[in-house]
This record gives sequence, structure tokens and C-alpha cells, in this order.
Amino acid sequence: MNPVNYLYLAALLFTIGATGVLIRRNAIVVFMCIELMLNACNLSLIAFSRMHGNLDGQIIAFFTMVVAAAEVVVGLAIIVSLFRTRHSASVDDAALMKL
Amino acid sequence: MSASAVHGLWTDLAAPAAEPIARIQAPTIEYAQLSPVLIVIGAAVLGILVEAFVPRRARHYTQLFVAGVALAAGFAAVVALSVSGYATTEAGIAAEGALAVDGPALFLQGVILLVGLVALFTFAERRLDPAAHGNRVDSFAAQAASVPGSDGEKAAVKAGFTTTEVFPLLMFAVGGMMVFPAANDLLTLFIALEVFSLPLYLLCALARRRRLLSQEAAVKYFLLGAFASAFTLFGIALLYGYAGSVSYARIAQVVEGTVKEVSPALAGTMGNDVLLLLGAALVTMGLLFKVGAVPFHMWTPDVYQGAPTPVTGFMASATKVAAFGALLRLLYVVLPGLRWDWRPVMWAVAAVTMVIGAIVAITQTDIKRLLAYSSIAHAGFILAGVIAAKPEGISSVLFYLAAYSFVTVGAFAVVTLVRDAGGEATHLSKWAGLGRRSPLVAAVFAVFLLAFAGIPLTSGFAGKFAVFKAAAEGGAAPLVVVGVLSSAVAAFFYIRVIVLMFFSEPTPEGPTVAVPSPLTTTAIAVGAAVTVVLGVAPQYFLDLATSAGTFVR
Amino acid sequence: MENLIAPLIAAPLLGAAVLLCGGRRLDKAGHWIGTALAVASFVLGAVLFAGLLGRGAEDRTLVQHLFSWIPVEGFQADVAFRLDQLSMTFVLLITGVGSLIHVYSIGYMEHDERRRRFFGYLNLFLAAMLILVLADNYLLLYLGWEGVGLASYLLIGFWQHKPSAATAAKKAFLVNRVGDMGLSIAIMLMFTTFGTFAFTPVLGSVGETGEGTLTAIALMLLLAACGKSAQVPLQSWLGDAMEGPTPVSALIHAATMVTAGVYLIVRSGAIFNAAPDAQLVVTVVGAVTLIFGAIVGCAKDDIKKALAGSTMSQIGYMVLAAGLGPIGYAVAIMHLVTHGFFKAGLFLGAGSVMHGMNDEVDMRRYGGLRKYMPVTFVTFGLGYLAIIGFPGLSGFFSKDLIIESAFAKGGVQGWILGTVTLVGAGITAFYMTRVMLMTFFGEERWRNLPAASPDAPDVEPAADHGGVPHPHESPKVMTVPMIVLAFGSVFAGAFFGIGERFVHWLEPVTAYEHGHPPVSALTVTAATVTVMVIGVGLAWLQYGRRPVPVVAPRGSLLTRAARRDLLQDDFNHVVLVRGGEHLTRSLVYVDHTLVDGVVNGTAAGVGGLSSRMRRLQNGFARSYAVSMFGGTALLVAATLLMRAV
Amino acid sequence: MSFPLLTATAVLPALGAVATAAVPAARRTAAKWLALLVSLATLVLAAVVAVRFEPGGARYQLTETYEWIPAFGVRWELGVDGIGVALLLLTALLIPFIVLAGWHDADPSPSSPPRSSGGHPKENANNRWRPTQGFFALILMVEAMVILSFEATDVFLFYIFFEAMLIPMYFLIGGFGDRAHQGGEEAAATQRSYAAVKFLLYNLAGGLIMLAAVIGLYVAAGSFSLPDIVAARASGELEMGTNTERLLFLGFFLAFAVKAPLWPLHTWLPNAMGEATAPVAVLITAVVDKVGTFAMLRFCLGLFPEASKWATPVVLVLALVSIVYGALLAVGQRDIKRLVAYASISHFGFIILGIFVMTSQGQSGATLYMVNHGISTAALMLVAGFLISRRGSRLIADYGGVQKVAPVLAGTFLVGGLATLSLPGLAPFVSEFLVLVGAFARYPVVGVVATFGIVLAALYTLVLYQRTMTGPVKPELAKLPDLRVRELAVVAPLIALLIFLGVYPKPLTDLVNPAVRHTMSDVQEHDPEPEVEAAK
Repeated sequence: MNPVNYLYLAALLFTIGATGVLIRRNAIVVFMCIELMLNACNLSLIAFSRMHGNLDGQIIAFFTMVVAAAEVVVGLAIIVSLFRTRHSASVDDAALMKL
Repeated sequence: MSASAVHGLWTDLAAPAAEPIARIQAPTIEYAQLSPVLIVIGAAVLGILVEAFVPRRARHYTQLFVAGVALAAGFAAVVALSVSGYATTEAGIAAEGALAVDGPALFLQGVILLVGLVALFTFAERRLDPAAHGNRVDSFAAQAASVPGSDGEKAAVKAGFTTTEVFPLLMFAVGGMMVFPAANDLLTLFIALEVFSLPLYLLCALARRRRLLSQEAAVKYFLLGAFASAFTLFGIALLYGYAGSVSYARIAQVVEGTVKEVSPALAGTMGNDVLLLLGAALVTMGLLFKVGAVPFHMWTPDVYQGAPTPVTGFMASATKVAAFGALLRLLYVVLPGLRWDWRPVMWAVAAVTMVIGAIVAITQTDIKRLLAYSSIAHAGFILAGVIAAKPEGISSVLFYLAAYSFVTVGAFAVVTLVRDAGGEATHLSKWAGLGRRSPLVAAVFAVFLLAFAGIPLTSGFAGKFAVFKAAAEGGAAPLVVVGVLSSAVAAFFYIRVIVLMFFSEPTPEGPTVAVPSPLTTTAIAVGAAVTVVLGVAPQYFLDLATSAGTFVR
Repeated sequence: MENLIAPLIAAPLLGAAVLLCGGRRLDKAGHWIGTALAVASFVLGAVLFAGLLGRGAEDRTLVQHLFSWIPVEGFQADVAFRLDQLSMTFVLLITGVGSLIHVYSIGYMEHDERRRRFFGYLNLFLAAMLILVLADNYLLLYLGWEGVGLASYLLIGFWQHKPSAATAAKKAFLVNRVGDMGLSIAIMLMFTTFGTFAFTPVLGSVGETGEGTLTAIALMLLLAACGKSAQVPLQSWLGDAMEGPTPVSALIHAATMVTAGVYLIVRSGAIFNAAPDAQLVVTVVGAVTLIFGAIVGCAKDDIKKALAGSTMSQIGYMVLAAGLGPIGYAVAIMHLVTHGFFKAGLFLGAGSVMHGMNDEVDMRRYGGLRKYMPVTFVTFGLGYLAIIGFPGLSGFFSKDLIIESAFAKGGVQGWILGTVTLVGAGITAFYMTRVMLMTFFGEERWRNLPAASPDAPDVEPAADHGGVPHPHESPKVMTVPMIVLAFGSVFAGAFFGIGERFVHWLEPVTAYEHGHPPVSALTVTAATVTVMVIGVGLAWLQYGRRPVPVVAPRGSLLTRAARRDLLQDDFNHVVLVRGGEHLTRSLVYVDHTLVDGVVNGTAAGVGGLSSRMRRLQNGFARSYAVSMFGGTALLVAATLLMRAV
Repeated sequence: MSFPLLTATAVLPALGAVATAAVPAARRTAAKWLALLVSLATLVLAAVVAVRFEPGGARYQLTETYEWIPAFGVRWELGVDGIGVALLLLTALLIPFIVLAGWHDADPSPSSPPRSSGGHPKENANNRWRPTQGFFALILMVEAMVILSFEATDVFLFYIFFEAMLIPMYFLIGGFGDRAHQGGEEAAATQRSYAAVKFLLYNLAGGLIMLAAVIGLYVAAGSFSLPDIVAARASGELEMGTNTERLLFLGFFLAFAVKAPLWPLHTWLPNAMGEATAPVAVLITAVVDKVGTFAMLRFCLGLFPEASKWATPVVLVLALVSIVYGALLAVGQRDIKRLVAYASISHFGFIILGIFVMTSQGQSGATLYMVNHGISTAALMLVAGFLISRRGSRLIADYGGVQKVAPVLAGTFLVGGLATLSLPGLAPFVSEFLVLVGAFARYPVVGVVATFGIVLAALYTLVLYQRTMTGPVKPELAKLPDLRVRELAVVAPLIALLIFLGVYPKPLTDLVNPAVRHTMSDVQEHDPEPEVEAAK
């Protein structure tokens, strides 16, 4: 089938992820949405790689996974520590600094 | 996509399979040219080992030593490289096209290394906070994992724990920042971005005082940073899709249409400018986020305020340097063919950034937030230079970055000194009459403020003049006018601080100025010295920036 | 010989410098130094006069060029002096009368601890006045012009602790400044017209420019003259100027400074001759002032103010004469000189009276003083006879000549002017007789003075003046100058007038031409004398026969107006002072609210904008994300749009 | 390469400033003397410059040129023409008097214990705040920068010091306010910092707009060297578009008009002069502001002759407004120093008028005016300062009859006032009359309107004198001491100078005339010919 469709799918996923970031409160969920966006990127990368017939895209995808993993480590660390301090993982609660 | 293409694709993929495995040649790595980065990253890794094996008592100094030596060595390497001509004549691509070793890269790496070194001193400062249970403490949490105010934390403090991991984190960040402006393909760009971002996220969370703010800052910075990098990545994907490659040179060729042997697939995507423009816009957005340009600036004040002040200083200066370096390379190497598309947009961004940064800063009451907004305004000024799209543009931006980063790191170092019972006294009202209390500190800070305001005979003026001149020569006269007007506005709040420090009577319960160790003193001294030297005799550095002002492709 | 001109000026200048900078150590000798230098300059003047007489009538002009004052591209102002018959006359008058009054002041100011300073100011005045009359160009004249203004300011306000004196001084200076505006504009006009403002080239090349320009210049000069010579409409300051010590009134506000305006007009005769319209204005101004001053003189009870009014009126005569052109110039100067004598004498007499009456100035509190101060009475009386034009005395000759010349103007103008001058002569006789009678004749009203009564607030209780006065004759040092002046006021006229000595002396400068009145000169003289007698008679009827009330009766509307200087001050006060105050107050408001407000407003606006923008920074990570997302969308949209267009 | 005289004139006070600032806290008097000596030495150097300068010679003399920032095309390029020398002399002459007059202004006041830490006895002990040293150091620093801006023939160099001098001025105004203040120390502090900030923001805004123009100039002309640009324009090898020239002109003029100050950009001056100590007020109006008018003459007319002519009508109107408006507001003031400030605004109107009527009389007049106004205002303001410091009030209403108790003070005050109303025989008359004639020669109406200024000047001066010096003595003033030796030493020379320059201004005019000739040729204007060529 036409790889372009994969791109549409990727775009869709990306948008869903972005929307999730914008509308969800729970830090973890927000974070997962970001992961979703990254995966959307991966998908599009693979699709393009397929289209152009070279492997760069796929390689990038691997790197992205690693990066995502690293982000998870860092992110969870931060979020958890925040959760332990405030007993809530809502990003909206963390609004001491403003104006 | 037609079936034939698919078939061709299949054969393409099949072809290598027929080859003998032995024919894979190992990549050639120019270790000498990569030495600065390698040294710093290596030191970072070493730091981790130190954490693992060196007894707690000795860690602080060991880490300090390792990091200091590494940064110094890295700088030496940079100098050596540029002396041996890699900044100009020898400039080339290294590591299979992953990194560029050219003037801008080396210049910025040098700046980052020096700033890193100065920042390192502020990181290692242990005299400002009163000693807890007899052991000196720095400005980082005793034990990041322990809940603020919990018994665990108290115990950690009692035990005299210190988060010496900050040093390796700093080194990783520096390493990433060094790669960032040198990255010569989008993949490296992305990786470098993450490599220096993730440590910063963590560092933000490590403040010893006001940990809630610190953690909040970290969360915000992390989430928004990740969000931005997702966009960046998507942009990278689209650009790759457009050009069929992530190598800057390659993409540039495709954009300019000077590419040879066009594969049918490429022919298909090349025609599709939406891919290109969308991708370019998204990648640019990622970089603008890092430099804190409006409307991607909103994380800046919160994070700057919440993060430990030494980290803020480092972040504010080094990140800008790295990000602008990358932005320059992207716009001048990858997308020059697209100039007529991105220049107007960047015009708008620059203008808005200057104006909003300056205006919002007026009503700030927290010195760190104030400096955050000022950094936003300055991002706008630098963008004006970026837009010039001429060699002068590059060199002026390089100079500005050098000047600005030292002023910033120095200013934040001063902020660490002004303290009251609750740690640093960052609320402006606490700064009243500082000039009467300790004229020297106030005077130095005044110098930094004047440099921010761009008063002649300070580095800030030289830099501002350089970028505005470049912009004007690049035909962006209106932008220059906007620039001067917003710097007039900006002058107001810098002056306000000076008024506060010198002309208003000190409050009885006002802050005290802690007497720092030689470390912070050096940091501040270096900052001040660079500020004055670059203001009075900038010629040498301008020449440096000019000679380093050409990208390799 | 011209080298003597500079020393002539330098002498009093030196005196001023020494006395004013010398400090208290000079208090003892100050007045002697001042007087000596004044006399010295008179002697120099006499020497020069002798020298001039030794020359032919045509080359009696000496020029001393000292140095170039303001050398600028296309602009030459020199410090150069020019001594000719005209300025010579003035030099003698100034230094002569000046010296006398210096002597007089030694006695008059004896008890003032600031006598040294007083003499310093007097010397300063002499120097400035000499510069004024000796200057070779209008700019230098301007220097002297304002110099005398300054001296007059300092001397009127000499008793600065009296607010009235300070105010009077300020008023005098300001009104004069208005006149000075005229002079400086005139000079500018000359510069743009002739490229210079030295007498010879300007007056020499009058013919080469249009009448319009000349009229403008002339009118501006007239404005200046009005200021200095207290002519309507700038006369208001002279009355108040009487706040100054009496010798000052005698020297500056009677004999010399106030006549500077006449000098200016006569000196610029060439310009006026070429601008008949301006001349007409001059005569009108003169005529109006003549009557105005006379009327004021009739109503004042303050002896000095009465004399001031008379001065105004007499100068009106001179200005009128000067406005007649070549017929009148010399005559005007002649009257100026004679007036210098008798008016100075009168003032000194008044001063002597006040000296003996504890500085009382209200004539209604005098009376019958002739027994107590005979010398004063005689000298004053001679001056009186002179001013009313009693046949044979100096005033008779000069004033009569003016009246003749007025008629000689010819046509309707001639008749009108002539009549005015005649009437003026009558009024003069009236008010001077009034002064004479109220002061020296009648009952001795000063013996039993009422306490201040609410119905007459302007009457000061006698207590203010230290009880009942003991009138006595003044010391020699004061009487001698009076005698000398009286001598002058008796014989000067005859000396000048017989055989037209004076006008012939001035002819080379002012181009005298004999006027031909429509009626014979004899008739005019007869008319003058008759009018004079009528005036005296009326005055005697009112003030000689009946006793003079100590408290001024309410009097007719005209009288009351005249007492208030014909309401001109009130006009000034309402229009200029009040209006000015309102203007400035509103401007201060404007400056603070509008001009400053705009800037502060902008600042406030930016501040408000700032605090409004701050609200976007609401601390919610998600809203930041929204802004990023929106920003990205914009970025993308913009980029695509760029390509689209 | 001969001795860099001009550089020396600026470096000397700069070093002096550093040295003065370095004097230890205890040795306050030493700092004062050091500052005085340095300023005198600078005066000597300035005198040497004046002697070495040949009026007939080249336009810019004693020139020095060193590379500074080639990347910006900036050179350390100094040179003086007659106007520069005149103003250099004025500056160098006034500073010693300012120092001497401000002798005690920065002594830590006994009342509010050292202006440092509000009542921390412990901290006062090791208090490192040294107001006195700072005060005199700042004054010298200002002197150095002003002198450099008079000497710089490189636009950028000029700009740098034009801007940089704001900072020390700012601290002088804000840091060392007038002790004689109604409403106590608190109000004083707030008012003072308001004035200082206002001063700085006005000038900084102007300066930044000028910065844009400076950059634009470089883009347009490719050089910062004033002589080069002027020459290139004269020879026609440098063509600016009309609009470019006008925009650049506006950029420059705005900055100078703020500094000068020209209506309606004047409102910072009264605040600044009112709140600052009298010597600092003199420094502002007599020295620093002159940079603005000087720069109009040298840079606006020199660089943009066409645009200058284009703008002339508007500028003239604004100048006239300044003259009348300033005078009227001076009449309406209740505060002595603010009165003098508004008077200065009126006078600056005259100066600008003289510059822009484009006649040699006008421009010579304007230049002389700068010098004379400097001296006269210094005399008036410093005496006023002495008076104020005695009574501790700036309100005219608080005075009266001073003449009786302190005749010398009153006398000097009067002379200063007479100079302000430009009485003939005193220096200001010469310049004012030249300006008027120059204006009248080209625009008669303008000349006439400006002439009203002389009446108003008389009004506000004499009213001030009458209200403060004459009348019955106010009881509070009964014990008022007369001028002391130090104060007399400040005032007497100034007055002597006023009289001398009023009677014999030739030395000055000789200095100025050639420079004016050059400027006139820059703008390609000729004086209007007189109607008739009078028989000389």
C-alpha cells in the first residue's frame, strides 16, 4: 500500500499526542502523550526511509527510542519526586511560580 | 508511489545482501578534531565512576578537579585546533559528516567551555550557605530523592550528603552543548539536544533551598522541553522525508536543487515544498524554544527562578550560546536557499521577542525572573543579528554570544551572594540599599546591569552595536529601530535595580552579602573583566569572531 | 585732544569700581572719592569744551576709537566715542549737574550708613550716561542706555528694605526694558538695512533706503525714547521712581537720564527727517505726555510726585519740539538744558525741605516754611519762576521758543500743537504755583497734625515722622549747589537765547532752520505770558486765598484719577500683572500635566501593558504548552503563507 | 607623533577620578584637594590647547588618530576647531569652581547618620561607603567624558562618550541630592531618584534613537570620521538619499534636543536641577547640556546640511517656544533652582535659534552663548546654592531682605542675575544680541518674537531678586552669614570673567569666527546682504 498513508497516520498520532499534552492534567499521562508524539515521529521516519530507500530513517528511529528511554528515566525521576512532595501528579498543581 | 519504485526499492535493499560481509568498512573518526568533545564527555563518564568508587568525603574535590581539568583541557584543545587552522583554512567535516569542525563551531565550543568552567566554580561554591552540622554545603540538595522537609532529608543533611552528581551532569550538559552547534546532520543535532537537555532538567530539580520551586521548575522545563523536542524530531523527520537525507550539506543541495543523480523517490518528495517548509519551521521552532524566543519563551522565567542559581546562570548563558550556534548553522548552511521564506518570519519573531521581553520585565519583582525576561529580550537582539543573513551577521552573533554569556553568568553569580535567612534574597525589595551595605558587590552588579542595558564601554554595547549594524546592513533597518526602542524600555528596569541598590535607604532586616570563597570571586571577577575588556577593547575578539565567521559545508 | 574723552568716562567708572568693590574700609572717604572723580570728569569736560570752542564750527567733532568690541563675520561693533556739539552739551550738563548733586548728597546722605555705596552708584550712573551720549554707534549707546537703566534701578531701590522702593525699582527697570526692546529692534533694522549701526554711515546713507524702513526704525527709536523719558504710554514708572533718595530724583529723574530719549531722537534726526509719519507720532506723544504730566502734577500732594509730573510734562515739551524736525531739535535741547538747571534746583529744594521736615513729603503737611528755610525758599522760588516761564528767566526763553516752533509747524498741526503747548504752559504755572503756595506760604499746618483717620487712610499719622518737625535750613554743603543751580536757572536761558547762541552752536549737528509761526513771535510771547498769569491766578485763588486742608478733599473725578496717575497703573495692574500671573500659573500647570504628563503617561501605559502581559504567565505548564503549540502553528502558517504569496 | 595633547586633557581627569575614588574613607579632605588639583591641572592643559591652537589655521587642529575598533570603523580621532576649544576651555574652567563650590556637599551629613546603612551602628564601623570620594570622582569622570565629546571628530567616538557621561551624571543627581529639601529625607530620596531616573531615561532614549541613526550613518556613509564624511559630501562623491538624510538627521537631532533641552523635551531639566546640589546643577546646565547644542552645530549641520535646512522652520518655532515658554515658567516658579532651570531652558532656546538661523552672526552668537551662559548660570546658581545651604530651603518665599544681612552675597547674586537677563556690558549680552541680529537678518519676525525674551528675562530675574534679597529682613535670616572666603573665591573670578568677556569678547570671537565660516560653508549658506551698502 502507499507509504504516504503511513505519514497521514503518523501525523494523526502526532496530533493526538500533542492534544493530549495540552488537555491532560496528570503529568504521567502528559508524558505518555509526548512519547506518543515521538513514536509518531518514528513511524514517519520509517515511512520516509522506505520511500527513499535508504536506511537513515530507520537508524534515526533507533536513536529516538534510546532518547525516549532516557527521557523516561529522567522524566519519571522528576515526576515521582514531585509526586512524593505534593502527593499529586497534576501539572496544574505545580503552579507556584507565575507572573 | 508506483510499483516499479517498490521493485527498485526491493532490489536496492537486496543488492548489498549479495556482497561479502567483509566489505563493510569501519567509519573513520578524526579523534584529534573531536578531542574537545571527547575530553569533556570522557570526563563526564569518569565523573560517574568517581561517584561509584571514590569515598563520599573526597568526592567533591575529586569531581571539581576532574571537571575543572577536563574543561581546561577541552579549551586548550579548542585553542590548539583553531591555531592549527581548523577554524579557518582546515575547516572540515569530521566523524563521517556528523560534526563540523569550523570557525563557528570552535568559537562557540570555546565560549561554552569557558562559561562551563566559570559556572563550575559557582557550582562548587560551599561558603555561602551556613555550614549544616559542621559540614560545608553547596547550593544543591543534600539528597534529591528525599522528600523536602521529611526526616529523610534531615538525616541526609545531618549525614552531610551532597549531590556531587551535579558535576558529571554539568559535564554531560557541556558536552552536549559543544556538539549542538557543531552538529552537521539532523540526527546529531537531535541527540546533542537531548544530551544537554536531560542533565539540565535534572540539575533544575536539585536546589537545596526552596525545593518545591526547584522541582516545579524541573517538571515544567522537562515537559515543555520534551514537547518541543518532539516537534523538533517531527520536523527532522519531515526534512528527511523531503531530502532523503539528514546531512546538512545534502539537504542544502536538495533545497537549492543543485543535487546530482536524483532518484525518482527524491524527485517525488523534492517537489513537495510543504514537507520542506513544515520541517524547517518545526526544527526552527525547537531551536527557538531553547533560545527562549517569543512565543516559546514562557518556560524561561519559571525555570530560571526555580532552578538553583548556579544552574540558572549556566543555563542562561551556555544554552543560548549552543542553541544560537545550532540555529545559525541551520539557517546559514541548511536553509540559505530558503532565506526568502524564513527571513520575514524571523523578523516578526525577533521583533516580538525584543518588545515583549523588554516590556514584561518592567513589572518583575524577582531578580531572577527579571534577568530571565532580560534574557528573552536579548534573544530578540541576537535574532536581529541572525536575520542579517550576511557574514557580518554570523560574526556579530558570535561576538554577542560571547559577551552576553559572561555577563549573564557573572550576574547570576552575584545573585548567589545576596542572601538572607531563607537563602538567596531574590526579591527586589531585599536589594534596597545594597550599594550602601557593600558598594563593591553592588558596583559590580551595576556594571553587569549596564552591560545588559548596552551602555557604551561595556561588552553589551559592543555586542548590541555589532548585531544592529549587521542587521542594518542586511536591510533590516526597521528591526533596528524596534531594537533601540525596546532597549530604551529595557534600560528602565535595569536602572530601576540600580536605583534600588544605590539611592534607596537599606531596610533594617535587609539581606547580608555573604563573603564567597575564591571560586565565586573568580567567577564574578572573570565575568566583570570580560565585560569591561570586551567593552573597551573589543577589536581582538571581533577579529576572532570575524575570522571564525564562516561555516563549512 | 580726543584722547581726553576716554578719561572723561573712566573717571566716574573708576570711582564706581573702587567704591563698590572697596568694601567697608572706604566708608570714611567714600563720598569724597566719588565727588572728586565726578568733579574731575567735569573739569575734563570743561577742558574739552574749551578745546572745541577753539576750533571752527564745522570741525568740532572729535572721534576716539578705543578697540573693536564685537568683531564677528559681517558685524562690526566698536568701542568708539564721538564728541560733537550735541554730546558736548550733554557732557557739561551731566558732569556739571552731576558734580553739584554729588556735593549736595554729601550732606543729604550723611546719616545713611550705606553712603559709600550710594556714591558708587552715582558714579556708575555718570559713567553710563556719558557713554550714552558719547557713543559713536547705536550699540554702544545701547550699552550706556541700559547702564543708566541699571544705575536708576539701583538708586531708586537704594532703600531696599522698603518694599515700595524695591517694587518701584523693578517697575522702572521693566518698563525701560520694554523701551529697550524698541532700541534693540531698531539697531537690528539698521544692521539689516545698512549693514552697520555706527552714526556716520547710518545717518549718512539714510537717503538710500525706503521710507517704510526708516519709519519703522524711527518708531522703534521712539518706543525706546518713551521708555527712558517716561512718555506716554511708558510713563508709569517715573512717579514711583520718586521712592529713591531726592538727589537721585534730581539728577536722574529730572536733569539727565530721563532726557536721554530726547537725545536719542535728536541724534537720529536724519532718520526722523526722512520719516514724517514717525515725526507726527513723536509730536503727538510729546503733546499727550505734556498735558498728561501737567494734569498729574496738579493733583499730587506728594511734593516729589508733583515735580515728577512736571518733569514728565516738560520732557513732553522737548519731545514735541524734537518731533518738529530741524525747527525743533536745537530748541528741544535748549529746553532740556535749562530744564536740567531749574528742575534739578527744584528737586534739591524739595529735598532740602524734606530734610528739614523729617522726610515728610506731603505738601499738605507743609506750609509757611519760607521763614524757616530762607535759602531753600529763594532758590526754589527762582526755579519756580524759571519753570513757569517768568519773562527773563531761562524757562521763559526755552519754552517760548518751543511754543513758537510748534506754531511754526504750520497748518492745522501747527495750530493744534501750538495750542496744546500754550495750555500746557498755563497748567504748568498752575501746579507749580500750587506747590509753591502749599509749601512755603499759608499757615504752618505741620504744627498740629491729626492722627491717622480711617476716612483718609493715605494720611500717615505724624508719629511716624518722629513728632512735630522742627523745620531748619540745610547745611552749606546742600545749599551751595542749590544756589548754583538757581543761578543757572535764572541766567542760562538768557545766555543761550539772546542771539540764538545755542542753536547756532548746535547747528552743525542738528541742522537748525528758523521756524516762521503764522503769527508774530511777539504775539506768541504775549499769549504765553498771559496764559502763565492766568494759571498763577487760578492757583492763588484755590490755594493762596483759602487755607489748605491737611487731609486731601475727595476732589473731582478728574482729580482722583490724576492722583492715581490717570488710572494707567490700575490698567497695567489689571491687564499686565494679573493677566501675566494667570498666564504663568496656567503654563506651569500645562507644563506639569500636559508636557510632562505625556511622557509619564507613556511610561504608565507601558507599565500597564507589562502588568497585563504578565498575566499570561499564569504558572500552568499546559498553558505554556498551548502558547508553544499556537506559536508553532503560527510559524508554520506564516512560513507556508510566505511561500504562497 | 607629537605629544597627544587632546587625549591628555581627557585622560588626566579620568585618572584623577580613579585616584580620588581610591582615597581611603578617612581621608576625605585629601580627596577634595586631589580633585581640585586635578581639575586645575586640566585647566592648565586646556589653556595649553588654546594657546597651541591657531585660529587662522586648519579647521581641525591638534588632531590625533589611532585605530580603536576597526571592525566598527571606529577610530580614536580627536581634533578641535575654534568652537571645540572655546567649550573645552569653558568646561575645564568651570570644573574647579564646581569642585570648590561643592566642597562640603558630599560630607556625610551629621543628621541622617552616614548616608549608608540606615542606622546600623555596627555596620557604620566598617562602612565602606565613601560618598565624598565618590562625589568628586564622578565630577571628574563627567569632565573627562564631556571633554572627549567636545574633542571627538569621530561620530561613533562622540556617541560613546555622549552616552557614557549619563552614568556618572546619573549617580551625581541621584546619589547626592540637595539637603535643603522640604518634606524631609524620605521625600528627598524619592524625589531625587525620580529626577535621576527621569534624567537618565530621557537622555538614554534620545541616545538610543541616535544609536540607530549612527548605525544608519555608517551604512550610508561607510565611515564615522566627521571630516571625511563632510569632505565626501562636499565633493559629491557621497550621496545620501533625501529621505535617508532626513531620517538620520532626526535621529541625531532628537538626542541633542533632549540633551539641550529643547521644548517639549525639557521637563527632565527642572527636576534634575532642582533635586541635585547646586554645583551638580551647574554641571548639568553649564557643561553637560552644552554637548547637545555643540553637537547640533557640529554634527547636525556638518553631516546633514540639507536636512538641517529642511528642518529649520520647525526647529526655529520650537526654539522660540522654548524662549518664551521657559521664561514664562521661570516667572511662575516658587523654587529658586527650578527657576534657574527654566531660565536655562529659555536660554537654550536662544542658542538653538542662533544655530539654526544659518547666519554667521547667529552661529557665532550661539557659540559665545554657550560659553557665556555657562559662566553666568554658574555664577547665579552657585550663589543661589550658597544661599540655600545657609537657609536650608529652596523656596523663594522663605527669603527676604538678605541684602541687608549679607550684602556681598546679594551683590554677587544681583550680578549673576543681571548677566542672566543679559545686561549690556556683561558677557551674555554680546552673545544674545548676536543671536538676535543673526535671527533678525534672515527671519525678522523670529527676531522680534525672540526679543520679547529679554523683557521676560528681566521680569523673572528682578522678581527673584526682589523677593529674596530686598524688603524687610525675615527673622530666620537675621543671623545669615555673608559669603565666606572659599565661596568668594568661587564667585569673584566668574563675575570678573563675565565683565571682561562683556567688554572685550574679542579673544573668544577670534577663536570662533573661522569655525563659523567653515560651518556656514558646510551648509552652503551666505549671510543676507544689507539693503544698502552704507558708506563705510
